[in-house]
Amino acid sequence: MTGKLKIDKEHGQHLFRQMLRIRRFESKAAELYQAQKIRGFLHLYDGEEAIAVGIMQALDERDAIVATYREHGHALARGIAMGPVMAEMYGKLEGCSRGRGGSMHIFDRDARFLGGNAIVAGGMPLAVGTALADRQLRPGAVTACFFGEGAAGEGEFHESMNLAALWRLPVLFVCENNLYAMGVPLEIAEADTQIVHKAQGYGIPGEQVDGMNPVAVEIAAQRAVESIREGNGPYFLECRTYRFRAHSMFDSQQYRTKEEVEQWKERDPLAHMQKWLIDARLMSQDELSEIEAEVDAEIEEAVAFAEAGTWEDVDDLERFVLMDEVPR
Amino acid sequence: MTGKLKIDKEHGQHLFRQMLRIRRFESKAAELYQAQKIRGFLHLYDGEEAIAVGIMQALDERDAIVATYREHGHALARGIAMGPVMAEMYGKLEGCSRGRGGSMHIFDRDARFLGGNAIVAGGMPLAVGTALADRQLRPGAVTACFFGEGAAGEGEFHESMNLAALWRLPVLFVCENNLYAMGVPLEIAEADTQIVHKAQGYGIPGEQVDGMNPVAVEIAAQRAVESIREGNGPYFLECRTYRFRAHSMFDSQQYRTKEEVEQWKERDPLAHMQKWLIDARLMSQDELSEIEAEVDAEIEEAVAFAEAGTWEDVDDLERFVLMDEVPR
Amino acid sequence: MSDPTPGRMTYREACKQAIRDALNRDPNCFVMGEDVGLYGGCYAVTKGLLEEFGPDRIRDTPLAESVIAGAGIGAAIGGMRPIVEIMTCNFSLLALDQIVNNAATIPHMSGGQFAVPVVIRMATGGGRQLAAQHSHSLEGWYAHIPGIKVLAPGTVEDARYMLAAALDDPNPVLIFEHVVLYNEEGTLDPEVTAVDISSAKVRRPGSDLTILAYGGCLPKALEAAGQLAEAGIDAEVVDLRVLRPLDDATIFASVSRTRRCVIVDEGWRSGSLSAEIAARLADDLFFELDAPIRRVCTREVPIPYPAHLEEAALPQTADIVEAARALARPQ
Amino acid sequence: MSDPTPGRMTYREACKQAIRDALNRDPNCFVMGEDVGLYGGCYAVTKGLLEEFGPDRIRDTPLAESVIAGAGIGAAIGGMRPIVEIMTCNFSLLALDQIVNNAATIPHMSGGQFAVPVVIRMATGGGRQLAAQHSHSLEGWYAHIPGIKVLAPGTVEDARYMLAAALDDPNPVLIFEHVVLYNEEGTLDPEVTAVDISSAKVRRPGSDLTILAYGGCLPKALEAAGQLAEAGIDAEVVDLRVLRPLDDATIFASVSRTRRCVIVDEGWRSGSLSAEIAARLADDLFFELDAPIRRVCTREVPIPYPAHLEEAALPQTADIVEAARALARPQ
Ligand SMILES: Cc1ncc(C[n+]2csc(CCOP(=O)(O)OP(=O)(O)O)c2C)c(N)n1
Ligand SMILES: Cc1ncc(C[n+]2csc(CCOP(=O)(O)OP(=O)(O)O)c2C)c(N)n1
Ligand SMILES: [Mg+2]
Ligand SMILES: [Mg+2]
Repeated sequence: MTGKLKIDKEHGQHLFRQMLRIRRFESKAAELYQAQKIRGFLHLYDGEEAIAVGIMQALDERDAIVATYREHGHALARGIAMGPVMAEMYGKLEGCSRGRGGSMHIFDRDARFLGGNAIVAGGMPLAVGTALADRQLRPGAVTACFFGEGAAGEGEFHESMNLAALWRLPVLFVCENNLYAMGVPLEIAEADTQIVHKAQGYGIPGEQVDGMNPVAVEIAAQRAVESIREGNGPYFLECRTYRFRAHSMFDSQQYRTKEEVEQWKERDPLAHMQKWLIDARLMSQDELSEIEAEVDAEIEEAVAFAEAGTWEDVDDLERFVLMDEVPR
Repeated sequence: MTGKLKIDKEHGQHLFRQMLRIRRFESKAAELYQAQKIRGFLHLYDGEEAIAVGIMQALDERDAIVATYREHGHALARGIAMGPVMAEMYGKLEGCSRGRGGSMHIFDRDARFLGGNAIVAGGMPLAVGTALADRQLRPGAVTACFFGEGAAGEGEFHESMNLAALWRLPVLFVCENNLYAMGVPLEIAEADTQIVHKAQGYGIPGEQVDGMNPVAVEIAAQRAVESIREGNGPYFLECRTYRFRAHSMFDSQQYRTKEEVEQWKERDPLAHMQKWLIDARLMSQDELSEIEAEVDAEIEEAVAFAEAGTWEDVDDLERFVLMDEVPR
Repeated sequence: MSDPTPGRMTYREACKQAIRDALNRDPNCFVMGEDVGLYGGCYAVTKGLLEEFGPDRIRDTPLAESVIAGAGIGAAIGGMRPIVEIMTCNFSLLALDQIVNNAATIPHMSGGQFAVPVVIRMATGGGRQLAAQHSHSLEGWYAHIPGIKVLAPGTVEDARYMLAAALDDPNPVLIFEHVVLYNEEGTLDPEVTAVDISSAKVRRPGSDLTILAYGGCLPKALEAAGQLAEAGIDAEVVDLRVLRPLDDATIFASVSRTRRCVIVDEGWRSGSLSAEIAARLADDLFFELDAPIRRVCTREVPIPYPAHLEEAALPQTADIVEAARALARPQ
Repeated sequence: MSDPTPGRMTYREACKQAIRDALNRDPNCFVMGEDVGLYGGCYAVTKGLLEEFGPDRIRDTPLAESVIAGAGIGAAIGGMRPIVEIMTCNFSLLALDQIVNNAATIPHMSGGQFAVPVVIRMATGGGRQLAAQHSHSLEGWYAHIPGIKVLAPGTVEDARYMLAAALDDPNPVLIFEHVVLYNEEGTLDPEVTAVDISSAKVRRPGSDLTILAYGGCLPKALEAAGQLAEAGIDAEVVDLRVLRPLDDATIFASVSRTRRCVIVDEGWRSGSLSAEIAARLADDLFFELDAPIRRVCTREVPIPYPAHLEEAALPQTADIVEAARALARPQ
């Protein structure tokens, strides 16, 4: 794991810890789903953690994030506290969206985390819009818009790319290309399977990045965000990755072989990062154990927070259907 | 006017006559619009005739056509009789769509003319579908799908191109790039103004063609149709052209200069073709006069046909909202 | 289908058998949609059909609802009999232009020259805690559009046989399958091998009041009728089945007999199909109704994720019972 | 605006002045849409504004309804006050996913963290012989969606002042401007400088029956009332104005006084807004109505091009008069 970025001990451990938080948080979520504490759809991010973690390194407070239904990782990497995210998945009032959104609709105003969107490509037009607002109201701010490669099939993808390019809007498009859209392999969904080409078709600078490597993602993201902040308009990163688990909790995975999954698991970003940090003496076994323990404690606390949470009063059901004012 | 195609006297005069029929038919239509015989929207094709005429040379009976609201030229070049087209614009029962569609919705089952579609890009998914049916039911048949460059902005354009490419469907995409979508110049509507690039982004072979030259269009269309009939999937022609008149009858044309219009008028396909045929001794002045007289007579007859037409009985208003059977 | 009772199967299995039949019957029939093939269908309806019929008959598409619907419409015009699957009605908003502006208009607008015999299936409804963007009930909304037919199979029998009737119909037909029904079981009557797609149907005769329901609310209506019976109220349950065009005759016949009516509709109350039915009844049976018509609909909110809030938002059996009791025994 | 009477202007001019005002009042307000700039607006509403405000405030977009709406929604979330123009409601079908799944859900689904104060204007309606794909009246359909407000200015005054109220509202507001109204003239009352967007309004008081109408049908309703007056029938005309949420109070007050009601709605009859109103009236005023509610709606056909057929399809003054007469003087 190399790159132009100098990875010191602190930063290396930070990246590792972030990925571990996501991995273990979601592993807990899967367990809680089995226990029916979490319901509805649950889309896990195992294997893809390097992307959210890598991208977030390049963003700061002023920036906005638009994500998909597979967004727990993004929420955690963005710095939303684990408790409210877990409580949201429980559907508790203490959840970051009052429990109303659940796993697919994490929102956090303070973090400028504009959702979890459950419509494929449905967040893209929105991201173009926040970028338009930001250019006037928060110069220098970037909207990072995450989506799967499946989104490239939708018309909204194209309309969004074109408008962002035409108006040179500060959008960082991050395609998480995990090769499948549910059970549809990319080859049968796109005539040109190099998604980055589509960006180039709009004159948007784009790169393909190893999405299994947080450092590679971070380097690319820094470059992209710098370019965007300088006013050069949108940037596109196609991060090649793979999801280790099923699409959601209802998926028998007939569409891919166990061997393929195993092969990709050999590239597990978390295992690789761990080995590299230890080999490079940037993390000791003790430090590793300590990080693991801290992460486990954080998760335990988050679950306790969610468990202790309350249910929104049914009488409040209609609250916020129409807003009384614009929150500031 | 040259090309690999050998233009003999007969064919040269045929192309000229077809373009003249459209030009004069529409000039009559504009007059009738002023006289309020034709109502609603009326989109004229002046300056663009070479495209419809050129493309139709490459098509035969089995092929299907999907067009836009600017489709009188396509209907006439396809061989739909002038009377029913004019009667349709009058809204008479004798019109080719019983008068129900008017100028924007010309349909003709015998000609496999599947409409006049008034939604920008709205005909494209349809064309993909007829091509899919044809591959099974009418092997070798091609669907020619016409649309303006404005359609490239719409998501449906992309979804259609991708599916046609993926499934290698027999669609001939014909982009009539007249540089404006209503009052929106291409430069402010597309990040990449070379529309043909978009086709190439899906691996669809594409060419830019001089849309002011019917022979150039015909040559390209023959090549394209041959490729499609051989089973190579869709083909894309971007025909560069210009409309001499307003977008529709409500348009003060603030968005372009008189000079620009005049410059393009110097490339008038009809005037050029006439001059070329006469210079090359492929048409005499007498023949020209004869063609003009015949065309004028045809138009006069069409107007008489429309005038003599009848109004559909109001009691039939709901007929065909639901069909009793599939027409065969 | 491991159940030993002959003809006993789930709604899901009934949908699948219907599709299999259609494919066997007509070589020009095919299925297209997102994840219908390799994945076996988002709700496993088409599972196994790819292996059985191959990729030309079971067509996995890109995620692109507009061209999926539009290509289905075009293929129908071109002579095929496509069964288009839009994964859920939530995504059908992206296909609406094709459905409303092409499928619904071309036959009329072309003066009857072209029919559009396409069938579009979609899952609909809430109740699975999928939150606001995945719990729409749009069938009533579609029922506003002239030029299409809208079906809502609420029984295993209808799931099994409506498709064939829809494919035989020369018009665009939308079939809404409620997500909570897929696992419901029923036993097919071996005598029945076809159903019509023109009539509503009395699922439980009764004399004190009429409960009109369809799709995912039908089981709730029947359950409510059972509870009402225990309380001495004899409710008739009419399954609307066909949401466009509505079968006024059957509906009016029932209500003019019982003179009281509760309409159950999973659409949001304002502007739901229940409003149309109530308006028709209030008009045509103005002098025959003994009490105002009651509507049990979805509360006017984006459906929330937590179970208790979703339950409060959607029509429930208890709501139907309550509405019916208030009607049957006016204060 | 060459008319010498002070305050006299067309509906179109009123729309334009409203936009100009909004742009002058708030630097974060801007206009975006197809042909709003160089062309001056498809119906010339924004003519001249590009020159006045420049291309950052009057934004010509590509033809791409979904991102136009979606970017407007995103910009509103980001703190701007966009006035999005979807050229006509016919094309809004392409933007529906953004409106229904984002604008209408995000405030509620996010637990009130984000408001979506976007205004989306669109032209609506038939009557200009534009045929089936260009004559939709979808405002009543949109009125089914919780989370948005739906306005239908039917007068020059409302065209002039509803926009400001819509921009002041923290919610997504859809404004439907009827194409036949743009050339209508009216005189603004100098005393009035604002209107609310919560109430319906009695446009003509009367005692024999209530005619409910809105938008493009309002002038027809008023004309019908005039004709009815000549026949000795005193009709009250209530302008709905706000289609979601409906102002039940004003509507009920009128009808409970007149005890008879005709609803005029340019939507297709089945599932139109008129059905919702009829259902509410039949429910709440069950014991007060003296006659069934009559609905004058668009016939259930894709609107045809020829004048005589279009006229037959759309609600006309004569239809309103006839419905009212039948009600007021029952056989
Ligand atoms: C418009 C739309 N169509 C279909 C779906 C159903 N669906 C949910 S996730 C998904 C696959 C998306 O794949 P991709 O974009 O590659 O993201 P991934 O899940 O692989 O991260 C599909 C088809 C949807 N949510 N929205
Ligand atoms: C989806 C949609 N959006 C907007 C319109 C309004 N409109 C009609 S024609 C037109 C311009 C189309 O331009 P282009 O595709 O270049 O075709 P041209 O008219 O130049 O032939 C527009 C915006 C429409 N008919 N459909
Ligand atoms: Mg994917
Ligand atoms: Mg053009």
